[in-house]
Amino acid sequence: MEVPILKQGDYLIASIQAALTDEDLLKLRDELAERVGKYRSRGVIVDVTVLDVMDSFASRTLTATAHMLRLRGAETVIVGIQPEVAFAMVQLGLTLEGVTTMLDLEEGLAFLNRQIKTKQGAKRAR
Amino acid sequence: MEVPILKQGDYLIASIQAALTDEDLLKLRDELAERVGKYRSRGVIVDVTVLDVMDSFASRTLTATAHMLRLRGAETVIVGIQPEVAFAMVQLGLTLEGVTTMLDLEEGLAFLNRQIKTKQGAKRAR
Amino acid sequence: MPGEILTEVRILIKSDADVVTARQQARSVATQLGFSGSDLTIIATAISEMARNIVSYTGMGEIILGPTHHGTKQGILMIARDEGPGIPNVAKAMQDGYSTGNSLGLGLPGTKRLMDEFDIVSEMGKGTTVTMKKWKR
Amino acid sequence: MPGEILTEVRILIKSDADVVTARQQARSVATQLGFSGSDLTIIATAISEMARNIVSYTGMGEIILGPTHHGTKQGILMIARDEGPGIPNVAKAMQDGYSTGNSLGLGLPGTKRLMDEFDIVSEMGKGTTVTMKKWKR
Ligand SMILES: Nc1ncnc2c1ncn2[C@@H]1O[C@H](COP(=O)(O)OP(=O)(O)O)[C@@H](O)[C@H]1O
Ligand SMILES: Nc1ncnc2c1ncn2[C@@H]1O[C@H](COP(=O)(O)OP(=O)(O)O)[C@@H](O)[C@H]1O
Repeated sequence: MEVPILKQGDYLIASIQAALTDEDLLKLRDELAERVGKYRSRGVIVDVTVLDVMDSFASRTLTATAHMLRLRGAETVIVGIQPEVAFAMVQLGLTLEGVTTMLDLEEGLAFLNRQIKTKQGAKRAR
Repeated sequence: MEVPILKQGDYLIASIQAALTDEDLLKLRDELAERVGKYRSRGVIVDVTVLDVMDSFASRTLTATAHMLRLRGAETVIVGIQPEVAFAMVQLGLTLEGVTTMLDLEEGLAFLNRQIKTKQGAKRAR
Repeated sequence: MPGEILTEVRILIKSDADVVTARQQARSVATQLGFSGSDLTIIATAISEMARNIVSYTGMGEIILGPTHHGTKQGILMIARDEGPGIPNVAKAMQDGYSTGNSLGLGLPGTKRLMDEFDIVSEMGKGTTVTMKKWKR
Repeated sequence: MPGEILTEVRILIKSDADVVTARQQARSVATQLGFSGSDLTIIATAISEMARNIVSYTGMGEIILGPTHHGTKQGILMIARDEGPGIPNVAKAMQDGYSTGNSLGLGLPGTKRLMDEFDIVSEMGKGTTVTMKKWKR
């Protein structure tokens, strides 16, 4: 199950469409790392709304993805974690430490817009 | 004993009014997870001022609640832990690991305002 | 324990609402016995932990609260008693972080830290009795 | 376990696609048994963790899902079984953060927290069996 990655201006949006195998998740990570370089993207949103399970492998891979993309110059936001999924994750001990999480795509985009404006402001001020 | 949850702009404020049973606490957790989605809240304050006991179950449940809500995109602050309650908690070995605690509602609101401004501004390492 | 407890309060513990009742009663009895401030919180917290263990790990049990003394020291005696399955390894159960449930495993060791005296007797298939004392300052 | 399992579903686990199948089956069996809401997510998550351990640490194994009961309590029985190398130190493996791979080491202890009952038996060179139960509320 490949994850479609849309380019929208400075951002990439990966909308997970169905349950993913571990291999699909690793492919997504690599694909995002490549495209962030290719499109010089400033922000990435991974929409996990449809995922009904976020287990330790998925959490670890998404956390690693966010860290990797930051090193490549893009901010990552995970959006759409459902309440029951959040509940199970917390019980398992998974907290996505160091990763930005937002309610949904809209909030994620708003976050990136604010984020990037501030970064540009800071640069101009220099 | 149901806990009233007030919506105040981008925030939800849960003001515990009386001693809670374990079930009440679990209900509060689930209710907050749901409303954060419904109202697109950015911050949640749980006011425990009236609690004269914060035992291991309450600590564990509030910690889990804060982690869950973060995964849903909202920052949580526990406010109003009384000095004697804090003392007993420390003796018991309860530390609310990874949860923000503030003196009172006012401080909690000020914290959320700063927090959300910072999120809008330059990214700080969490 | 006859002779030691002059007046006592017994609270039947079988649901999580009883845990709330027990901690409120503990606070009230302790106040009557002359405790105040943070000691009341400590006593109520200890009772909350022990009452919850009864609900979590046994069907039913009771909390007994009353006065106690030792020489000139005055205090409160608290007993949490059940006829549940018992604890296979009490030494292990008394360690921080040990839990057979999904919880923090701080109830028994933490409560011991809150009390001046803490004694636990458990027999497999017979039940568990925790006897605690807190002295007035 | 005969008599306990009335109808059961067995899923062969040998690749990471089977992990996805197992968690979907777990959700489906649990739904048929009357579970709903966050319990379905919890059951699917537990199975995902146990199925992944089979793929990661052994060649192959199986997941068995079926009904169970205890007195009036009704629930789901989940067994994850393999004939892999076994776990040298089960107590260590049950600790948060312990992993011989490069992963989080939360699979076993975290899954125990998700379940009402969790039992693991492992014998070196013979394999590992994890037996879990979740009761309906
Ligand atoms: N009254 C009791 N009857 C039987 N077992 C008990 C009782 N109280 C405690 N236990 C056992 O001792 C363990 C440790 O208890 P405790 O320190 O209170 O931590 P927790 O309740 O968080 O597990 C429990 O997990 C349980 O197995
Ligand atoms: N079915 C199994 N067979 C053999 N070893 C296992 C099995 N399941 C778990 N283990 C061992 O136990 C350790 C802890 O497992 P777990 O808590 O699931 O964390 P993780 O899988 O992240 O390492 C693993 O690193 C592995 O060494």
